[in-house]
Amino acid sequence: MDFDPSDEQRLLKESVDRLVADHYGFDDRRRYQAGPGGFSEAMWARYAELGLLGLPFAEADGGFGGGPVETAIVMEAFGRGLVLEPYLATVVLAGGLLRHAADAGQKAGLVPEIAAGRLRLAFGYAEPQSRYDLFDVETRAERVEGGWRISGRKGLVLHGDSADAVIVTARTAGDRRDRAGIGLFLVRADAPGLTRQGYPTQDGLRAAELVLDGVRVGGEALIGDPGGALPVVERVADEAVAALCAEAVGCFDEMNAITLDYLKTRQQFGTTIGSFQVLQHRAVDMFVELEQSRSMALYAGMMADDEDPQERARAVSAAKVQIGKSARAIGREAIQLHGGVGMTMEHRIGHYFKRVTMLDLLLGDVGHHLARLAALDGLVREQA
Amino acid sequence: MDFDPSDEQRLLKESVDRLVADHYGFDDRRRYQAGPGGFSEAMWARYAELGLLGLPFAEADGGFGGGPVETAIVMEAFGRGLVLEPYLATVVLAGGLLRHAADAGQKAGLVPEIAAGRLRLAFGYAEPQSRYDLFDVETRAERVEGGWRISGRKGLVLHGDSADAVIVTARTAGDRRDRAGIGLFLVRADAPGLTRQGYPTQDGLRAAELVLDGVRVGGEALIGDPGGALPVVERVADEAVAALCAEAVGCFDEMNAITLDYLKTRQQFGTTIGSFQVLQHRAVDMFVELEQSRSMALYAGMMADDEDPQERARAVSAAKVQIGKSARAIGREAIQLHGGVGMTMEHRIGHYFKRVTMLDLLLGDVGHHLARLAALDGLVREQA
Amino acid sequence: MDLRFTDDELAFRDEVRAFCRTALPAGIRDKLVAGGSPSKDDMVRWTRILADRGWAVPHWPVEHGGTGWSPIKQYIFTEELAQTPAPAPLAFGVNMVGPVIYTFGSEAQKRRFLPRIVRLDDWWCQGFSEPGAGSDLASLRTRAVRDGEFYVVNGQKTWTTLAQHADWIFCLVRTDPAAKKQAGISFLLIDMRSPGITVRPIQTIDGGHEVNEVFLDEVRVPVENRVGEENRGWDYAKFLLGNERVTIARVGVSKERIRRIKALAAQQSVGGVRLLDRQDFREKLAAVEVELKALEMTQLRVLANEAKRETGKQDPASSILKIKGSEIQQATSELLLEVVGPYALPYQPREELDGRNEPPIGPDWASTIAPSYFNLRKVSIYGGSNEIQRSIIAKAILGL
Amino acid sequence: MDLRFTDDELAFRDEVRAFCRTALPAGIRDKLVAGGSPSKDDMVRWTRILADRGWAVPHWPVEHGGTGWSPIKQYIFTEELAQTPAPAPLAFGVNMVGPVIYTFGSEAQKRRFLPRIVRLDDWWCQGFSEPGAGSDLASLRTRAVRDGEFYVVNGQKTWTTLAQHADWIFCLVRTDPAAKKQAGISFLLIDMRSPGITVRPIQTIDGGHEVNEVFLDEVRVPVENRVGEENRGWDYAKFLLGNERVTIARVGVSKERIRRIKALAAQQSVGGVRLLDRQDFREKLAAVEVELKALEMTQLRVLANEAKRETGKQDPASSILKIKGSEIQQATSELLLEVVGPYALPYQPREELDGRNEPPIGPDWASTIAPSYFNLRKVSIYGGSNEIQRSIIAKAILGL
Repeated sequence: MDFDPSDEQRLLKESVDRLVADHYGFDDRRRYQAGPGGFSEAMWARYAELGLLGLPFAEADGGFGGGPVETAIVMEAFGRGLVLEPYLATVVLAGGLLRHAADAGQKAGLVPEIAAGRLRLAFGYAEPQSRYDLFDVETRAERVEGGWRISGRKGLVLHGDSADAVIVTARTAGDRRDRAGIGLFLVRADAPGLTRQGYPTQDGLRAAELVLDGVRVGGEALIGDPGGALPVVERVADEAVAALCAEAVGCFDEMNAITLDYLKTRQQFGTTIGSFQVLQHRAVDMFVELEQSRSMALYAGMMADDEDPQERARAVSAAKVQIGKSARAIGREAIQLHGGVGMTMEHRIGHYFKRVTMLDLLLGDVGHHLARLAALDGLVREQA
Repeated sequence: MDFDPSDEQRLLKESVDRLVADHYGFDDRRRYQAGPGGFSEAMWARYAELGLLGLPFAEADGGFGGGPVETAIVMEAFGRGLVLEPYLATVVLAGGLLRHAADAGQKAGLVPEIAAGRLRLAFGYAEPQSRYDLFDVETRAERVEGGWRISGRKGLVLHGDSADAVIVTARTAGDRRDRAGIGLFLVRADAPGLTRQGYPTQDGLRAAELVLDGVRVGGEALIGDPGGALPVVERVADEAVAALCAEAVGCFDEMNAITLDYLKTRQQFGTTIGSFQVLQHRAVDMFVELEQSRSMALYAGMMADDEDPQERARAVSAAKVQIGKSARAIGREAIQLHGGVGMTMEHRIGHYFKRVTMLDLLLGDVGHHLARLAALDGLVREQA
Repeated sequence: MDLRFTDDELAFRDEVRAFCRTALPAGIRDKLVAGGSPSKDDMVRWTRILADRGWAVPHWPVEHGGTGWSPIKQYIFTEELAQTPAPAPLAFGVNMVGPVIYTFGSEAQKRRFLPRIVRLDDWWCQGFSEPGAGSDLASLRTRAVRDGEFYVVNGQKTWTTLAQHADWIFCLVRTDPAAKKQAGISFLLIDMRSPGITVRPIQTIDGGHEVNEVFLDEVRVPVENRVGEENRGWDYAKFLLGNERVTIARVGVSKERIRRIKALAAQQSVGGVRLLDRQDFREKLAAVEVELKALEMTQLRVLANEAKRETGKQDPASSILKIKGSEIQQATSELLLEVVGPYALPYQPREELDGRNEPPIGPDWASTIAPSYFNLRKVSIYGGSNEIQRSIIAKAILGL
Repeated sequence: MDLRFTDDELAFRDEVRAFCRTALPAGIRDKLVAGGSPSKDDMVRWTRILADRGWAVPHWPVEHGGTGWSPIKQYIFTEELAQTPAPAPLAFGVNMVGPVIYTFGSEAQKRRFLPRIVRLDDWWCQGFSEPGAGSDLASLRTRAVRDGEFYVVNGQKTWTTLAQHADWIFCLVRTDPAAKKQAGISFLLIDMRSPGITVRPIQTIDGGHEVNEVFLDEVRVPVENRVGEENRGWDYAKFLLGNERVTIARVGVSKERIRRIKALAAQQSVGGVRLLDRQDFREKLAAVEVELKALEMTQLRVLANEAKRETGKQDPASSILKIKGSEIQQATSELLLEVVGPYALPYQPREELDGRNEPPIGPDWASTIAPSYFNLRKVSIYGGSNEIQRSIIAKAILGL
């Protein structure tokens, strides 16, 4: 057991942290947000230069061979800066599908494009009725001459409005809530029959609703097993949850720093409010939540590439539970300790509050993951 | 709506409060506890003199016609003094069964004896396997020549070891968890075939396990409908829960007073510990719990004699949930604020802590009553 | 002691309920059911409907338009409004400055202002908080300097709710800079059309525009618009803040929200089961209902004792209403977030939705859930934060 | 960064696990499984089994009997003991006074005391707290006055755990009454058989006898039994209290208790359903497991960084271990209370049960549940209350 980052990891961390510190101030972010797609093309190009966009892909495929630890380093820094770019959508989600399910030809065609910043992807895993159940898929893909025809709706597709292509789950067999019969298909943004309705999300990012009305794709659009994609989808979702946990830790860290700064400077009753014991202990409770979350994000990162899907699921769900609860607790205290000013768009803290509240709702909230963990008999089991 | 006590109620409260204040000091209680039966015969006689033992019975039956409000006044005072005598067992539980189910002859024979302090009863409603389910009855009563023969086990019979007679639930028909087929039978303490194993409880009171091995009772031992007693049992249990809620409020009130006194006198770091803001706010949280519990005890008292069993159950279960949660919260803070001294038998606070912890386990804990309330669709429903 | 509503009280409740259901314009009700806020026009329209019925200012003295209802009936009225749901009367006039004027104001002030509050002819807002004076309100720095028959006011107020609609603002201003904190403050009524007043909107994290900054630059206020004595304004402010107990707990609002949670949870399927049928969700909800019932009973205890207390002396239990009331409101908003699930994510401001033809993203009730969760953070901050409330209880009631 | 146990660490864990299972006498294990405490004889017996294996004082320097294990291995060892469950080594000797002696003691003290701690030949207890010096430990008043080659000690200690078994007590005493609080304190080792020492049991609310008052009346202590310098005792005490981080979180104990909860909940039927199968219970339990896993990872982070820090400097995260560790222990005891249900009610002290022939009241595992719940209130009080811990973090880490 070794908690020390390697030299490469340290270097990665330093460069991402510096990038965010230098280019993701409050006003920068507001500017990026107003741009097309709701993020910064320039930053995206910088990520490509730094090698972040190819980070988790195998070197043989044109990537840098990073693992969950490297992804977590990036995501934590991005959390600290409330980064807007579609890194999760392109690299972690869609990239994860490619890593685990695409064939060599697909990887050769797509990974270098992603790594170079020329291709942005999204992943349509949810549908209007599915809530957090990844297997709840009504969208259907029928085999037709030369490929597939896909019809259905995909909801809450993160950065689905700006993506060059979207990978969607679609049912090739079985009924709506069957675990078998689900395939993955790459749909180009300009495919006839695809309608995208983009919108901002509560936390200032973007998502889209997709309607696929008899969209035709070629045989090469199928990624992996046409009826057996669910294990890959679940694996990628778990990896993404681990990444979100790291992002949340970055947010929490910054929220604590901002709040501590406020406590040390805001004057009321002739003294800084941080001199009041009750507020001091609240700040301690926030700190405890941060450190417990940091521990669980590390744990999720360590287990996210575990080959045993149940062990992986337990660890990742446990981490998401911790993160979701800490998001409530830290968010509540951070706003409360700021008072009214924390409720305004003019202060940074509220933006973090909104982001961490929404992080809880991505890929399963506390209730969902607690139920999943409980169904797997929890973390403490009989000793061998 | 009128929260003012009547003159009679005020008088009752004054006299019970005074009795407890004068005769239930810490050392008095310890002395009573060491006596036979684990309580004070002298106090029992005083309760009789004051009219407390006949309080809830109809005047026609030899009582004083009090209702849930009067019972609550007594129980709150008893809570304040951590009173040991079998008032709940004799007057509220067994007395309640007599009030609601006994025939005129039975009442005429028993109520005046109870009121005079010459007869103490207990109620065996639980069995080793039944947890909090009042309908879970394995004990069987068979009709025999001249009466009934009863066999089975009764557990956790409050003050069952010192009672002159015990009313037990026994099954005259049906299977273990059927709601129908349950009757009530009065069994004298000296009945052949009855074995009682008495023991102290965690909170310093007494209870007993009973074994009934072919106990024969006459036809007059049957109280009410031989197969339809469950509604009466549930009603009496609800009345008893309301009474326990009032007792808990008495305990909480005293716990808050004791803790406040400690905060104002205990010196550390050159000042009274009550000057620390964190401890002040903890004391406020205790106060809030107390007042919310007081409100719910009033509500339970108001609803305990409601004729609609569902409305009654909702209110009583809601109150027990509040009381149980407040018991945890107030108990935790009271001990914590006292520090080590709160953990000792030499200080009053620990005895209250144990009593309120056990109150949660009597007639259904928080989990049980929350589930019962949830099954009844909660308190807020569609408006008429 | 009889804790049930009397037959008279029950009949009154039914009368109010029936009135609200028929008299409230459907459009306003629908907006509130969907979690939206009433517009200025909605408020004016509804207030005048109530005024025509004689119910616009129930708790005021009868001579000024009040009803003479018992505190319990006033409570029933307020709760029925909330559960309809109908807009509550605009607090700044009806609950805040109105009582200050009829208690401490001059006869001229009463004649001039009170009737216009009753019919919402004047929209009032509150000028208490300042950027440097939040929890520590008495440290406020807005100055009023006497100049003949005028005060000249300079300073800045903040968190001024709905100032964008306001005709008048009641302000705490410092008239004696030499006096100790609370001692040099006066209570002024200021016409919002006065030269020198600028209102700047504050956008809040729910995307709404509810609060504002109000800048006062050499604003001339006639001395006749000072309420009561000079430098006694802190007393009037304390009186005003102490009057909140009838409504601060928001029991009716929370009841209405719990009904909404139940209705929506019955439509949501989670893991193949109706959310409302999941044991864990049912129990979580029931636990909040228990807290709310306890709060309601505490509120009723406070009100029942109201008549018996000296004016200005608070029932100890009343201090609980703010703390528990805000906690329960926030808890219900968390439950709603759990009910809506992932479709809380899209940001769709009400105004945009109302103005377009496309259907909303996700269920049509989903768009207000997250903003409402964000917005309700305020209830444990405003009106004296819950920390301030706890310190008040510790000192005033527990003697710590 | 590789957060998994290495193969070497896994092999070590298996070795410890196998050893504990075979070497621990079954009677001791059974007692602990049932929620009981080891007797003095049990402790001595088990300590000597460990000592024979060379594992009695793993974290000590090798020259004094330590193992040279990495902090991670020490952690694994401690956790495996807890999960067996086997008694933890007696902390007062092994974790408290032992390290003080080998770090600050004289050579003679090392030779005399350390080997006897390893084999539990001497049972040590701790004389820090006093009736007037709890959270404010530095206000202690027990005095030691120099009289030639002796100190004459007068005063009273309290909360002295297992003093009834003790051969020696290590005490903080005031040697310079004129100095400021912390500055005039010395650290003395006192033979419990010294004339003038009286031990008075304190009965705790769980019915047990774990703690005591210790009265010191003109007790003569040789100056050679002072550790380190006169008036420097506070430094040694701080060192001692800072050493607790390996075990304070009690992760293994809580894991064992969670396994027990699951085993017992599988036997209990609630409302006709196995308690372990009820969704609400499962989720409540899973929530505690999440907190425990987070604590374990936090603990491992602290330990992994241990080697890199200067001696005496704490990792910020270590301050969390006490707070969360105690909260989780208390949470598991609440869950056990929920599992046992009404049969927590009978009061059946272990000693009485052991001595009689009749079966216990209720399930045979039920009798320790409520006492354990009562007893565990102590973990948020002792060793610096959780309030003190929070104030330390606020000051030392957050700079407030």
